Amino acid sequence: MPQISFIQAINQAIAEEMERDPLTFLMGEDVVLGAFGATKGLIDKFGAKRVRNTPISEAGFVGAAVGAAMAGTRPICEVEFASFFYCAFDQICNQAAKLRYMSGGQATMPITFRAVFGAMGGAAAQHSETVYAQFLSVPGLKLVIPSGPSDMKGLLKSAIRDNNPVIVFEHGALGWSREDVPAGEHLVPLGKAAVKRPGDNVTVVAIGAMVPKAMSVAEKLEKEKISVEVIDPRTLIPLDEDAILASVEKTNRIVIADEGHLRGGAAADLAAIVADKGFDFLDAPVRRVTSLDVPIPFSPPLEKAAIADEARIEAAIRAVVGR
Amino acid sequence: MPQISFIQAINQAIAEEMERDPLTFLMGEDVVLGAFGATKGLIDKFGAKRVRNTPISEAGFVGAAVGAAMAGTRPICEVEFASFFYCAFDQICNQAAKLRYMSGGQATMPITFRAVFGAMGGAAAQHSETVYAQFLSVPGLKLVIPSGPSDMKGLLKSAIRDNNPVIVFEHGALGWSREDVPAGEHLVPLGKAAVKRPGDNVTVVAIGAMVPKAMSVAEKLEKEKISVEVIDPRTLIPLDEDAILASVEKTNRIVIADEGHLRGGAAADLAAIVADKGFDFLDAPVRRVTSLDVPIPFSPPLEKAAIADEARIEAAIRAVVGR
Amino acid sequence: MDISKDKLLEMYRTMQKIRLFESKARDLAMAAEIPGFVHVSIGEEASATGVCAALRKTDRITSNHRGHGHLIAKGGRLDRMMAEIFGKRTGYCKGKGGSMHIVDYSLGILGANGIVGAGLPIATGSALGAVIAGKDDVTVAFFGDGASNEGTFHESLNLAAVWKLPVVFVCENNGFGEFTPMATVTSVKDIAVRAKAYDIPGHIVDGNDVLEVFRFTSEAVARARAGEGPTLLECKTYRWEGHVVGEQAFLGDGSYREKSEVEEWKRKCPLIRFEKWCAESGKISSAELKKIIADTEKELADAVEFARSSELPAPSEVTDDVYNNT
Amino acid sequence: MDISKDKLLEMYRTMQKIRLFESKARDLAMAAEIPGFVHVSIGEEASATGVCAALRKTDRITSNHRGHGHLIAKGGRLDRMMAEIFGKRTGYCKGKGGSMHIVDYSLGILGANGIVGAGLPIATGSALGAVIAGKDDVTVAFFGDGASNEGTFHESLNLAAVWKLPVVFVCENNGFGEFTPMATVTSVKDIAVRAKAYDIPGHIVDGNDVLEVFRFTSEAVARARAGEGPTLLECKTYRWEGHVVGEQAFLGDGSYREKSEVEEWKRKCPLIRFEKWCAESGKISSAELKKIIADTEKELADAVEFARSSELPAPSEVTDDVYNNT
Ligand SMILES: Cc1ncc(C[n+]2csc(CCOP(=O)(O)OP(=O)(O)O)c2C)c(N)n1
Ligand SMILES: Cc1ncc(C[n+]2csc(CCOP(=O)(O)OP(=O)(O)O)c2C)c(N)n1
Ligand SMILES: [Mg+2]
Ligand SMILES: [Mg+2]
Repeated sequence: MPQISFIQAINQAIAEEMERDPLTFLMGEDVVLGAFGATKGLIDKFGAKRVRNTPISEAGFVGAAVGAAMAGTRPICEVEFASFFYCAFDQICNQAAKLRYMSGGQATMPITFRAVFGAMGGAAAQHSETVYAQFLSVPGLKLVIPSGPSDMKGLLKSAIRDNNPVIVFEHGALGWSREDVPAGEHLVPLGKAAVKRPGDNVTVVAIGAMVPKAMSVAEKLEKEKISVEVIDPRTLIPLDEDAILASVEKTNRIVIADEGHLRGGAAADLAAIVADKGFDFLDAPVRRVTSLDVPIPFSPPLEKAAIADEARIEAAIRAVVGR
Repeated sequence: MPQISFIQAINQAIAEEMERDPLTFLMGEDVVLGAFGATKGLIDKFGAKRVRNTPISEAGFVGAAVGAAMAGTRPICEVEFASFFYCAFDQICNQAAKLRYMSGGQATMPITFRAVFGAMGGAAAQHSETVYAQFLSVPGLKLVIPSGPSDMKGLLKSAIRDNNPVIVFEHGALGWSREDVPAGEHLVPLGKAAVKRPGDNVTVVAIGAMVPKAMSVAEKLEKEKISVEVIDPRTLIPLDEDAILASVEKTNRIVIADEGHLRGGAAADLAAIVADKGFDFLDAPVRRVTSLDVPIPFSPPLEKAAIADEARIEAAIRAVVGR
Repeated sequence: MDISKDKLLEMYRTMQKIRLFESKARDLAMAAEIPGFVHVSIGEEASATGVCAALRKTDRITSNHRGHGHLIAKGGRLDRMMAEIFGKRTGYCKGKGGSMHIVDYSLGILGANGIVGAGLPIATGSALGAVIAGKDDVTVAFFGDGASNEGTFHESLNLAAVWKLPVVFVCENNGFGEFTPMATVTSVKDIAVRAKAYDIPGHIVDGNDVLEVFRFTSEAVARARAGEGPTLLECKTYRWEGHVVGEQAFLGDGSYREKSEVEEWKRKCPLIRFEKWCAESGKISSAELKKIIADTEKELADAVEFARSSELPAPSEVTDDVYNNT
Repeated sequence: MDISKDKLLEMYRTMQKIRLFESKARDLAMAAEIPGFVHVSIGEEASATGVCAALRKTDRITSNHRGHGHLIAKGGRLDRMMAEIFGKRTGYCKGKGGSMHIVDYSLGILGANGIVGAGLPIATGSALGAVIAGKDDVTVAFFGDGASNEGTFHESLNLAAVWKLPVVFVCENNGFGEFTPMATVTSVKDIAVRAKAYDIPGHIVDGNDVLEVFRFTSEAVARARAGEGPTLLECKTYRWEGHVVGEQAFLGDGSYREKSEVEEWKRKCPLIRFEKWCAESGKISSAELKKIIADTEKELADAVEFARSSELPAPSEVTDDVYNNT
């Protein structure tokens, strides 16, 4: 299997899906040149009709993706940085997410939104955000957060084929990570968690770039005979609750690691589910490892202090297992 | 003490604060006539310079409030329905909330945003939302959700005097509720929960319009000797964690009632806190009573089915107390 | 432009349908027989009618909160519309939408919308979809003077202009956004002027003259279909009724316009104007018009009966249709 | 308009400061000595300089991601700016902002901004604040051609126009938004035309001629200060460098403009142009100009030294300044 990067995986997924369906097309700011490399070269394969640089007008072109979907096409709509979603929140939350339901099922909304998110080194508060928590309470959306190249390709392909608005969040720091990724058809279903590593003493649910961090902590603690099960939910909506609860039933302890904030974050959402449906399995508090509740600062030592990291994951695990 | 309505309480609070400080002013769509009555008559008292109808352009005028605050004034900025915040999310989440921090503390942002929220009978999905969950993970904001006229007045006055961006969410269905409200100076601090009713068997944390619903359930269950403590957090940021945890320490059981959604809602946020810091007190799963995870439907029987109500609060209480 | 007699009759029928449907909806809302917010466009029938008369079935429209007229003009059925307003499961949206959100995709009606300005990007995208799919369908975006101050207006017109998309932007300028006079919140007298900011044609249209609306729209649609890009039409008109049915309950004694202004515009009634034109031009007899009224009254009565006698949705239906599971 | 010699010298000094500061910032970013995204405005110095030369200290500006020039022109100190770019606690924002977010409130600099188009409503509101407070301070919004397609452009200009707010909208049109040529995403050739959509004056300005920029701005500021409302100025200019320092790393062989175009604009260098004008008009000697260069080089060297030798913030400072607790 060829080793490719996270960014190449995105490129492959889009190219394959555009090859597969002539009504699938790509739009966004600077997708022609492909500012981060993810969409590079697609213009040569698919031409200017299907690879479109938009004006800088997020509400306008996100809304246009909604309209294009309603007209029977399948837009892939890139919004460079996830923080820019804020400029198009109405079109996503009030329109894309709701119009199917509000029309009694008449509308179908096969749109894939893509954006880079997360702290990636000095990008500061308006370019480092983890915006998905704010879409969690918007029924009608699906939320996908791949943690590596192989899932990236397989999930993105599934997202593009999905007949609902799906937002794919691509962590900026994972861009150059590489792994084996199947060439051609490779689909990862939305709603199926991955057990990245089995373990008995504690479950760590990790999201996005927290997955590799959790894995390295798990390896380290293995030496001390603390056996950590790492679960990557991969998609937050739909959520593979069963996988998480089954793991907690086995380990009786859980740590949730997410780069979002503590208050109102995705970790809180998962913690609440476990505290309800998994309460009887629990032998310890539901611990969250998140970024601090501050805007993400620019200066490297501050950014490092703000963002959830291995040390904090390790500390949380030790706290819940009591070692 | 005079009995006044929720809406009159808003009017009084704004009038008193504008009286108090000539740099406090009001802007928003149709604030001159006061579409819901809340701002009626203020134009006569304070004139056209300080009571301003804006064009329908939420990002523009919310952003203008941010700029006006940075220029040393104290805007009260109304966005009729909370769902319309989506049109101004960038200006609230990336600007108002962050600019103080990003400027190393140089900016001060004394803005009060106000909006009507919640299901109020057939307003449908784009006018019935409970948007505050999406602001929970935006450090820099304060979130206020009054549950009755007296708190409305006291909290709104505190919000206006606060030197941070505060969003006050006014439940549409509470508009005509009445109670005794002190005339003149009456301040309720942000960050202090109200124990609406003491009890021993179970804690119900209820938000906004869920407070009166929880109270009526508590009264009913009293007859069966189920003693319910009802806590109204009043503000979600800052949050009076201590009040909630102290109550759980006493009752060992908690139900959280919120009109928002289950996934990613404010109830999940509170549940996560309790599942962590209050875990050792708990004798039962942390149960949430929320609206269903669907866009709020128009038709009355569907709306009723979607929204959290007394029956579901009661069922949740019975489940956690086992009676 | 020569307009066929059938077309003329169809236009009159459409205007009558709108007038009668909305008068009924208003009365039912006042009587609290239908819930939620109801916005009627009585007095503005000519713009919806003239615009949609220039469209074919596969063309699409987006509408706004004041959408009944647009939907009826694009072919919406009175019975299913009325049932939707009543919140019945036989309604267009199975009761999930209500007055502000009626949709019929099979007729190219992409929906009324509760968010001011939200329909413009959607219409632009619908036009983009036609281009991607290689079809020559045109999309019309209906919106108000108030909406022309939203950022989505600007972003949509710019996008449509640079991509030369087949879309027609129809601003129904009725002089008010809710209770705020347009002039106090809008930097131009004529919205049509704003076309200059996108280097596209912009026309001021007498929005109470269905024939003029039809002619301007036909031209704009032809332009769009030929790949020459968008047009901005500003139909000057007026709403006779309040912004929302029942507004007096919360406005109390607050008023935002002179009675005389309303009266003046009532004299410019688009239906009477058309009737006069029929009489003067001799194209259509008053008997023919009367028959249309009678037919429409019957159709409306049946629609109300249909709505009243239809079932409310079952509570269990609340979770249907959030996701498309195919 | 007669411009005093002091003013002329000040303008040249400002342009040199910008040129030298940004050249240094670019080099430091390329050498990975400073983190994050750095956008420089080399080649565009005249617009920032000419505009701010027409302002007084209590006037305010909002800026964008390409903000160093605006900040320097409004009086920002090179040392504290450099320290901020280095992420040091002596920086303007104590290291919390970085290159894209420098702010100095005491100088009326309401901040650079990472969100395209976000500064326009803030500037509009700052002008509103002046009106509410009864002060005659003017606010300038700097933004790019790309930003002029954002909805906030439209909403801000409309609001400023209807309320006749003391704000000047300065579009620096450098022909590109990131790697996208303006013409491919913008429906008009001249952004200034868009002023018509708000019934306000709009002027095309030679953005590489600091004196012309100064004159147009002075007029617009006077108008604003007199309560006559906003003006839109479009400064035509060009950026010599990439959109962001280091863009080649991700663009690879992708290129978005001709080398010859860059060369052509380099010949229009605003500093050389001003130097020539000084020589031709005889107003300022080349010795005077050289002294300014030398002074500025010294100031910059000191600034870099200050930044390098300053401390990084302590991790514990991360939670400071989220809320104002007074
Ligand atoms: C984004 C948004 N802001 C505000 C509103 C509240 N609102 C509903 S209709 C309306 C007035 C719209 O005016 P206009 O576009 O002229 O249409 P008209 O009602 O006159 O037909 C307003 C402000 C809304 N629904 N959506
Ligand atoms: C809302 C938003 N969308 C997109 C971006 C990404 N972005 C940063 S700068 C830029 C180009 C801006 O172009 P222009 O306004 O012309 O300014 P210039 O860079 O040419 O000075 C873009 C698209 C952003 N920062 N914010
Ligand atoms: Mg109107
Ligand atoms: Mg540019």
